Amino acid sequence: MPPTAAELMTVNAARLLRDGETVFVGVGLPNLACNLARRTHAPNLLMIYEAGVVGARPSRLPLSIGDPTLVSGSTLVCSMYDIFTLYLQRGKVDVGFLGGAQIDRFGNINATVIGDYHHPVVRLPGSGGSMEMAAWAKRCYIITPHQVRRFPEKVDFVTSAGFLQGRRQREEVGLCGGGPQAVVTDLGILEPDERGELILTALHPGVSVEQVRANTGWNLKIAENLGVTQPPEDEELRILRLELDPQGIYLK
Amino acid sequence: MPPTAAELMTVNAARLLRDGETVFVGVGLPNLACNLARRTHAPNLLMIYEAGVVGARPSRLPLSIGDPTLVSGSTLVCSMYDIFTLYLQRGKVDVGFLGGAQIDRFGNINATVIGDYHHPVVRLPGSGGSMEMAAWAKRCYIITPHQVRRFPEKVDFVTSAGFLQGRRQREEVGLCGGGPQAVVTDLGILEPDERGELILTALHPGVSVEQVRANTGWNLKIAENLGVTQPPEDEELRILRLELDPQGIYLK
Amino acid sequence: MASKLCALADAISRNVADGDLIYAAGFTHLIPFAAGHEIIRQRRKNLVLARATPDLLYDQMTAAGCARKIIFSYMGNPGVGSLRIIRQEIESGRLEWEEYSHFGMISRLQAGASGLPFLPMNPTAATDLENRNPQYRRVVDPYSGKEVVVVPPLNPDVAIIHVQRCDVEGNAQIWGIIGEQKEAAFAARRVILTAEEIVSEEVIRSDPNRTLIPGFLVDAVCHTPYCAHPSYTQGYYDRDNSFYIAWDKLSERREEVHKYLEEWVYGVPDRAAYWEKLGPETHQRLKVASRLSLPVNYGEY
Amino acid sequence: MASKLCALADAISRNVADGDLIYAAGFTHLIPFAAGHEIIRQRRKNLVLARATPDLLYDQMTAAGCARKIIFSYMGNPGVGSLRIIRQEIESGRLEWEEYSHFGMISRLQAGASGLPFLPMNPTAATDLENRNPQYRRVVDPYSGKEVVVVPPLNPDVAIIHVQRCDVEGNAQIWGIIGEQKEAAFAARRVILTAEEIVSEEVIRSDPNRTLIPGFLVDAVCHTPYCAHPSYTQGYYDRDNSFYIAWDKLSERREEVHKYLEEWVYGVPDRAAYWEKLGPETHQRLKVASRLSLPVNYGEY
Repeated sequence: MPPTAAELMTVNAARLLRDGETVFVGVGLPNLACNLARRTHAPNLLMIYEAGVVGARPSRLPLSIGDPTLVSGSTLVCSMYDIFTLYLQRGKVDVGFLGGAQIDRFGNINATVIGDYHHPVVRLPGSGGSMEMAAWAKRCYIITPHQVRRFPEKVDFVTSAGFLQGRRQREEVGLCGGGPQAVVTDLGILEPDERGELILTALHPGVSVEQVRANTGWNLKIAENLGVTQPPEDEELRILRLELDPQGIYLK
Repeated sequence: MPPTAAELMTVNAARLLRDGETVFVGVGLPNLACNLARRTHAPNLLMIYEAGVVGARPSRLPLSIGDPTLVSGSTLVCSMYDIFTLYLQRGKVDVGFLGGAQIDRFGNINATVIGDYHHPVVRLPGSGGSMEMAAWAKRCYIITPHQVRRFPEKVDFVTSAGFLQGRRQREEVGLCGGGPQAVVTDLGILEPDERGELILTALHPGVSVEQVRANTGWNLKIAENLGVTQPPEDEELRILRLELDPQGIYLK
Repeated sequence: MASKLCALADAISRNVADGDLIYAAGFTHLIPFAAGHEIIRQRRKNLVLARATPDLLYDQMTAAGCARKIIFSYMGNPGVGSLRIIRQEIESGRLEWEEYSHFGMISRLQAGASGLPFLPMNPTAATDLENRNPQYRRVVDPYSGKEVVVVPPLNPDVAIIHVQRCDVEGNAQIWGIIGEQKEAAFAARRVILTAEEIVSEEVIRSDPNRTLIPGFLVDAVCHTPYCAHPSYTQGYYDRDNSFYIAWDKLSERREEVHKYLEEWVYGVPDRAAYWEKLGPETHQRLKVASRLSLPVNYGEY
Repeated sequence: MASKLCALADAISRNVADGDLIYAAGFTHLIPFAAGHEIIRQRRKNLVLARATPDLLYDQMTAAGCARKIIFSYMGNPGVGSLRIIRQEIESGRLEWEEYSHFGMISRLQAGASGLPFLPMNPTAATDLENRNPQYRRVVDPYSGKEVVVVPPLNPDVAIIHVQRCDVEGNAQIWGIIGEQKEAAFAARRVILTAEEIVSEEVIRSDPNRTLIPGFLVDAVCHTPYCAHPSYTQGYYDRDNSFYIAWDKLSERREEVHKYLEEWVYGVPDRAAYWEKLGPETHQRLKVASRLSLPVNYGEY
């Protein structure tokens, strides 16, 4: 069975993680990507949840970011204030995963509102911990399906900062985090160029540049050395399908 | 056996505590006074130690403020940052006990230095938690032997604030604590008047006004309704001598 | 030790008034649903409902007409989607709101708990929220000359905290996700505790480092088993994820929501009746096998 | 899990350099005397020794000539009197010092641990110390227009933390007085752990709420039973109060102090030899009967 769009994104996200890193994990695909990395090339990946759990070893798929399975058998549980001060603001988190309704040309994310803030057309959940994760995790990754409404030229509201209007603007604020390093979609991978603009750096096998451009809301630049991602290996798919999400809750 | 000076001070200090209060306790006589109050009129006195222990029930006399007997069987242990923020600065402490090398006319205390700060004649231990206790405990009490060198007109260094140069000056800072309410000595009790100046309000039985004035470094005022303290009761002395300090470490 | 044990209905009627600012604490874990339902039954109005994650409880209280305003940092049905009621009320302009990031929200509570006029946070470069919420301010760091972002204290009129175990005075122990329960208790003017178990003072004193809330802060102690359902209590029962998913569907239509409130809130006198009504299948589904902590030695001194 | 186990002598030689700012943590409890003695044996110089309560350990390190400067908030022999060596060195102008109240000192560590450029404290009206230590500054509260007192972060080069138990990676559990250990570990650039017991990962994971320091912060894990003597380890051995009293007498004369260092620091290779040398009577005197915490249930999920 060929990989689903979700499997493709999860496998490619997992490959971005390095052994021994600390990762601020969200539920859904980021959680699956981290667990896949732990079972393949990064056995010492340390998973941190904004709920205050460090070194989680979930024995089932958590629906929420505060599931009890994250706690039982974990290494450490602390308060939210501790997580945001001692871990995130102190610069102890290597990787953060972000999501949102809109991601723009410079990797800024909107998870707050479509339309005017004070007179919302669609009111979204808001920042949660993503404002700080985007600022202070050393590297951030975004996993999202590639649709034109999700990739506008400019987001309606900057819930969490990418490179603002360009890399220099982010640098002026002096954040300890390096900003978004990659957006993994079901069509390929976008990465920031030297100006901080997201450009297409890799396609998944069988996907065309035109497909990606048609699903992106700005005039997407293509990297000179545009690559093609390695297809998911059988072992990666086996772990995802049989061990991590046997009921296909997130991956179907 | 008549009461010793230390017993006299301890009994009179204990009587200033009310049932159900939270008390920030130091070692030595304040610890004895609190435990005496708990065994007499204030069984629900809650003892808090700056080391982070709440509801201590020491089963032996602690030498230091961080003795393990304070922890075993206590109600709650927390960090020092929590004790100083959540308990003291938040205004949750009713009574604090203070000590120091010098106490002046307006109840300011010096526990830092005799002589110039940068070229000390005698270097004392410093503030510890007393700067904040004096500011934020609702009421403060001082227990100290009555000697002229301990009661100068003006302290060399204000480690913790009494009424500064007068009550109004303290009020201008807007502290949540009411300042020193009494100084219990081996000769009697001093209390602040409406200007915040410490005046003699009670003598221990058998002590003369002249004795007190001779041992005070400023022109001590005498309260109009100068009282005489109730002598220690047999039961109070029995508890102190047989239960709390049977070896007479602090009371002899 | 003075007992503060009382019925939850009495605790709410004595401590929660119309117009109060309420903080029903818990990050996914230990959300005091029973207390929120009691507030609905007692028909409190014009409440300001503050919580990092409003969760279904504030959706229900908003649907029941208790809320004037909501203060939050993530307004979602965790892992499922949006909170439809609160979202509609905000989109239609019928509900005031005040919004932070999680860190901003938690810093407000920590400042409130600490008696501080503000707490600083490093800038995040994302200024849109800061520019729309005048409670955010900036202060110049006197050491570097750079700016930090600050928030003022949040001091709820009432904090409602669900705990695994406490004694009758309210000395409370919590384990598992401890979110912001301690901070909410210290920040609030009044504290209502609900507890899965009321234990003897000796149980608490056997492990003082486990105690997060000292009894002297607490106004009422209510023995309320299963208080947190459909949220959970670590070690006592599981999170009812299927209810969270069902609410997403149910809350699409207001009639359904009101039917739910009629049947499960107004239609039951208290949490015991609610739990009974859930039935043995649900009880069975949410049961949890035991996994005990290893002891530590405090020593006899 | 990567093991960081090593001998204390190796941990010190790799992680402590001349001139470093050291925070050997602990409020009366868990003071890492063995690590301080090892620093003396390795003849480190020009150290800045920071600690809320310097205790006898920094008195000894100062006597041995390790210290250039001391940062503190209470410089006493707790319950006994003054620290004679440090006091003399300060009075004679031979030792630099920087001084805070406890709250100021702890706020510096908390700011350092939080990555913040400062933390605020409410004014106390006692301004003499503030006026003499330029690290204290003032900031205007933007909500009230009133001033708060602020302190900058303290970020030690090395934190040395003694714990009851940890695993080989350094995930550490502490109970009893927890002072400022967690804050020191997060504030520091490098962390050395000494532990009474090295336990399996499963012991730690049986009670994650008990864990204060995550292993990924830790550079070295040293199995060092009785590390804290004459301080104590809750549940493991008692505080040696008679040593604290004896030090007060002994430290009146420098020759006696140097004799002590010769015999008990330079004259022993490590803590095991030191403990052995203390002899069975002292061992017996400091023994503690068991008093175990009652377990809590995390549940199998």
